[in-house]
Amino acid sequence: MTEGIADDPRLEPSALAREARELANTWSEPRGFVGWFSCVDHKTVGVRFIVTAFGFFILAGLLAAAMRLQLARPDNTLIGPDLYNQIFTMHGTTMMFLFAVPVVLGFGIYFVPLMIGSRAIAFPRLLAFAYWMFLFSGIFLYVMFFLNIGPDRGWFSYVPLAGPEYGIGKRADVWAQLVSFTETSGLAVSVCLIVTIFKLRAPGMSLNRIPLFVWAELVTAFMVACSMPSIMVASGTLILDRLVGTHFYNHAEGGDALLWQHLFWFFAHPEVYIIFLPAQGIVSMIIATFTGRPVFGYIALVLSLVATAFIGFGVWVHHMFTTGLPQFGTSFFTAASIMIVVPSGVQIFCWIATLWSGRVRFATPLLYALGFFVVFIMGGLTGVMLAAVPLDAQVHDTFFVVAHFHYVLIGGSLFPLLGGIHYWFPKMTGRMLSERMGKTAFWLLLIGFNATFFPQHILGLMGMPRRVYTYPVEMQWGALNLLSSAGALTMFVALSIYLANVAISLRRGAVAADNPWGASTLEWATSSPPPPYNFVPAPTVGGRDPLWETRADLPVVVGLAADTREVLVTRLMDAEPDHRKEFPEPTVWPFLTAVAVGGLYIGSIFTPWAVVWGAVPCTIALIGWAWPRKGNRPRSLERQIAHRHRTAAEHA
Amino acid sequence: MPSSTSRPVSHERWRLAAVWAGVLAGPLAWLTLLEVNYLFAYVACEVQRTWFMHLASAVAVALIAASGYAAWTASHGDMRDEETVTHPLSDETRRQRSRWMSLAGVAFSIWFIVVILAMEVPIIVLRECQ
Amino acid sequence: MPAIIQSALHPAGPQAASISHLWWLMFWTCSVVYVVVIGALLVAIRRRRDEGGSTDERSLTRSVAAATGVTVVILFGLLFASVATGRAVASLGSAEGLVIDVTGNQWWWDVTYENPTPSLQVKTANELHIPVGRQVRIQLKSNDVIHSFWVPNLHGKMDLIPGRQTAIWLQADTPGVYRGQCAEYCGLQHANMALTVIAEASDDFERWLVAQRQPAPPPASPEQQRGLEVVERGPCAMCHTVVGTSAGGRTAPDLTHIATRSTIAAGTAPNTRGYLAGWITDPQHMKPGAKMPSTGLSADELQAVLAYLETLK
Amino acid sequence: MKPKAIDVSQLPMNAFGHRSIMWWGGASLMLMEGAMFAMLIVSYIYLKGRSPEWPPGYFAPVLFWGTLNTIVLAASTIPNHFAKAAAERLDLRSLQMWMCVALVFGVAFCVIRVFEFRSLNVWWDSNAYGSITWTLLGFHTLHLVTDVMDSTVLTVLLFVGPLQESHFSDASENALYWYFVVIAWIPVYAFVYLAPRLA
Repeated sequence: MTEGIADDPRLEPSALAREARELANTWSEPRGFVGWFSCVDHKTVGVRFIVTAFGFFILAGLLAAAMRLQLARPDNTLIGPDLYNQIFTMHGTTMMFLFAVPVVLGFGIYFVPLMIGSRAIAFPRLLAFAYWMFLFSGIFLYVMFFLNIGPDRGWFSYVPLAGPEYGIGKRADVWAQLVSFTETSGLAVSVCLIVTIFKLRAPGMSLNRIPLFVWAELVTAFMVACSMPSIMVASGTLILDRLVGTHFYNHAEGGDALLWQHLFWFFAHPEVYIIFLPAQGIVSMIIATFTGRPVFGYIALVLSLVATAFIGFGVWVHHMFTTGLPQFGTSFFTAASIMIVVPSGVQIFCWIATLWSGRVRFATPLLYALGFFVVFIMGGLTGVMLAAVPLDAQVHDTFFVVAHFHYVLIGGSLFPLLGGIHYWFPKMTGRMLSERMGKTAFWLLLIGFNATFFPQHILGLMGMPRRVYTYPVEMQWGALNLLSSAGALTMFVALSIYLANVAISLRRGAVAADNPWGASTLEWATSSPPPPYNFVPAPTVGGRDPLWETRADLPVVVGLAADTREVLVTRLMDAEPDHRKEFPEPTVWPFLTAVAVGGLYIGSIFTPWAVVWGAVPCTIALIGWAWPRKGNRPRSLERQIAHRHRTAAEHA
Repeated sequence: MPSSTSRPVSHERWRLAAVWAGVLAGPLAWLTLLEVNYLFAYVACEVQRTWFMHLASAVAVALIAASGYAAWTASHGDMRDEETVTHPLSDETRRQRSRWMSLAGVAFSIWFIVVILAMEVPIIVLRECQ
Repeated sequence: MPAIIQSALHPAGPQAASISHLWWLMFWTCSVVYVVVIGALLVAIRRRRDEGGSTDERSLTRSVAAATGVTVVILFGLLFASVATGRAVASLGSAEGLVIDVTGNQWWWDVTYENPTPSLQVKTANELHIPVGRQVRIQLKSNDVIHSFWVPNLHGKMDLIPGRQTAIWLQADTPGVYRGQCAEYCGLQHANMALTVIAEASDDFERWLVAQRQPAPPPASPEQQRGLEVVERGPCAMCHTVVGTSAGGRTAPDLTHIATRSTIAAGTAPNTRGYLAGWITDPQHMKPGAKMPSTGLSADELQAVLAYLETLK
Repeated sequence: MKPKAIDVSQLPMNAFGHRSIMWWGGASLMLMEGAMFAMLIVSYIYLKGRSPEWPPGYFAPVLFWGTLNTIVLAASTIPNHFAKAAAERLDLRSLQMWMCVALVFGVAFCVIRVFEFRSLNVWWDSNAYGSITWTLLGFHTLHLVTDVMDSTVLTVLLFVGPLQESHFSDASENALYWYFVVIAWIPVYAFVYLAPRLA
């Protein structure tokens, strides 16, 4: 690697324009019907993840509306217990597995490569496979639901209720295989993100200069990698119990119902942070941009993310405080669950300090960030209460908990995500969202949200348990439930306005500049929407906020081939250029592999032999995926090896 | 490309190990201690003693403190999160990253010691078999 | 309809009282924290930048560090309060305590008052009588799936887990009727799995216990006699027990003293003749999914059974 | 002033070890698979702790086949080592040969695995002990079979396919993954074969 002089001929405007044309040709996605299934561009796949996830969000939201209708008054008979149980299970399962995780990963897929100045995401074919698995999982779940075999054992599927003896029919199997689907997808995405962030950063982006959103996605990807194996084991053993008669959860044969709870919550509590941390990253980006200053306390914010992730793996037992485990042992989890508040507190203090010392601009994205404070802090404080063993014994599995985690998840994740869409919509589509509609939707959502969920705290303390399809009039829970349902209606209106804003602005929104908000990170250094190759020339960075810093003497990267999909690979710690890697072309094989694996998963609900027969198409598809295509490689192996030996000799 | 190996390679390796130890020792020691304490809780009920739980905490704290100290010395006590615009491939980029990681290691060590102290509260307050 | 008390905020026993003290401590602490933080946020976004809006990073660092320190101190305080409350709540328990076995079933509670002499044991369902001021040990088991025993006015909840035995100590300080409800999702009729706890003076409790030990009184009228025959020969006896008769089924609530209970079908409806008739005729209408099948009794069989059941005091 | 250029056109097109993205992909995969093995082993310990006797009601598995397989697996690291070294030297001939030798070991291991299942002395649906034993062994077998298939495809590719330099790093990563399968076997062996004898 050599560093050139300022007037390198490759940096002449005409040369750059030529390179851009050639790159566009190399990196563009195939068109047509087959092309649609072959796409491997992280931006296209990222948008697909986000849009599909919001599709499921709408479905799950409608289910929530149905529940609020049923609970609006006592002794209601609108929805019977069988359907109601399916609805609340579908709502939770969809929101957790088909909305929250895919959408936060989707934002990472789209923006991480842009923010770190890379041409592409690592393992783009694996990413495409992950998307198809995710899409098939959702279609599978909702087809089953409309066939009246939607899961009805709760998103937690406790045994023995979901076991072979009490979970008759195929409903619990549908849930377990849905989990296998989505976890396969999540694990694949996490590999892509981890490797991208470790190895594809622009030169100069050492660990201490990674944008906070990227840090959040990195920490999240690691949490996915460490927690999802647990639910894979759980759902796998549940399927085995149901399908081939193993006894993991059958106490009569030495199994144990609490083993399920341990395995499930070892995944499901970190899952909450998987949903929450990327949203924290979004808040950091928005606050920096709309105060016009670097976020205060970068290191504290990074450490908070990492600390939350680690402590998040040491709190799962707080979901099991009422199972009769000895209090002496469970109290350590109380300590951890209370201490995990500190990193979140540090983040909030740092953001307030940023707002304090910056020049605040009240655009819609910032409003969502402020709404995040108002809502999420309340959820965090009720979380402290739930960490206390005795208090949890009272409010566990009541509407108090429902209120708590909606404050945490909607406040901590949905508000930042909606703000993030307002923030990045111009980058993704080239058009601005309407501020007026955006602000209207925000205020309605904030009011509707609090009207829906605040009364549920009180309901929980008044003794209303979760997951009940009705309640007697004498309990006097009617008024607060009615208020809650009215709030849900308001939220429905708010989200409809939000969606209308997106639909209208997509066609008629003001055209966006490259950096309409004056932000500091690299995704704003390219055009809106970005070209398929992301950057030309590829950038380097000299600090944390590259677009706010003097860039005159910062070099750029030249020498990446434009006629093949070359990507610069850098080193882990300080992102020094290391080697170039040729990235794969678009291909339909990931789609076919997802079809084969999906067929195996679905078939195995009905017969264990599906694993054997289904392995054949899976193998064929994987071979097709891995087999190199002849003729499209410009360099022969001999030339590459000769080149290698030559450079080795030069070094010596 | 400016190169930077004024110090011997082995020293650089030691520095790298020290900063990573500072960052990772806290969380890993704490997670281990959590599991150990959870198991010890059953033992404590059987023998009606808790001293070994305090001992385990003390060992974890000592381990974390040592790693934090290593991270501190790795950058000669110069721990700043000071950001100046540098050339991407310069020594200064690397130095800033190294200082930053030392600071992270020290801060993390202190923080996880606090978490371990929080876990002492139930050991002190609760009776062995509750 | 009279209001029913089922609330964690109206403690009627020492444990619920300790927990509600903890709740109010946490409530006020968290409220203050919330107001302070949101206040700081509002000031941060509204303050005028031009007058003294110096952005001294050092003072910001000090403020953030101080806020973090205060947070840690508050959290240690709450942690201590939580663990201390836990210790207080768990320190109930004595050898003289009354022992009651409660077994969870889809979707009703099987209740047994333990006694070393088997004939002095009392079986009932969905209703607990306990003496005021005396410690009670509730031993919890499940016959099918996980349930959770929760009477918020007295204590927090405790799960009933198949293959495991859990227990909870209770004590009621004020006489009264406290409703409880299953708090772990247990299938179709999770919503209708309530139980009633009647805390009464010691004498009343003893009287009740003695009465419950009696077998069912013999039928006094021909209609009641016919009712007993239907119960014994019809479908009822396959699942229900009436002590003193040949009805000895074990998979459904014991009916020996059904007329003394205030509700039927685990709190689904009040125990009145009309509801009872509806329940016996078509249980799936009142409680869809319940394990009780439609009995297919004729109208006069039904009247006879009702007449008999009303005598089971 | 125009920016200076960092010219990367002379950088190599491939790298081995932790410099390569394939290595990190493999490492992430091993982290996840390792976590799954860990979860199964934790489940084993948990179920063992719930049972008054272990193995409950059945004889411990016969040691012979499992121990034989351990020896085969240990021996397989030798061709694996040479295959990895050959790949990193870009020595195609040597790589082809050692991949074939390693494959023979892999296939032998799979065949002996059948006898292992037959000598467990318990069925998966006998009780929870049988379930976890079969699942643990089955999960390791799954890794074994997929890695053998993966190696087969790669070996065939090395002989007939349009070859690229990146296939050498694929071979290197493949060898690394085989090490993972070998290392994962040690705790699996300990729990399947030794744990029932210790109790």
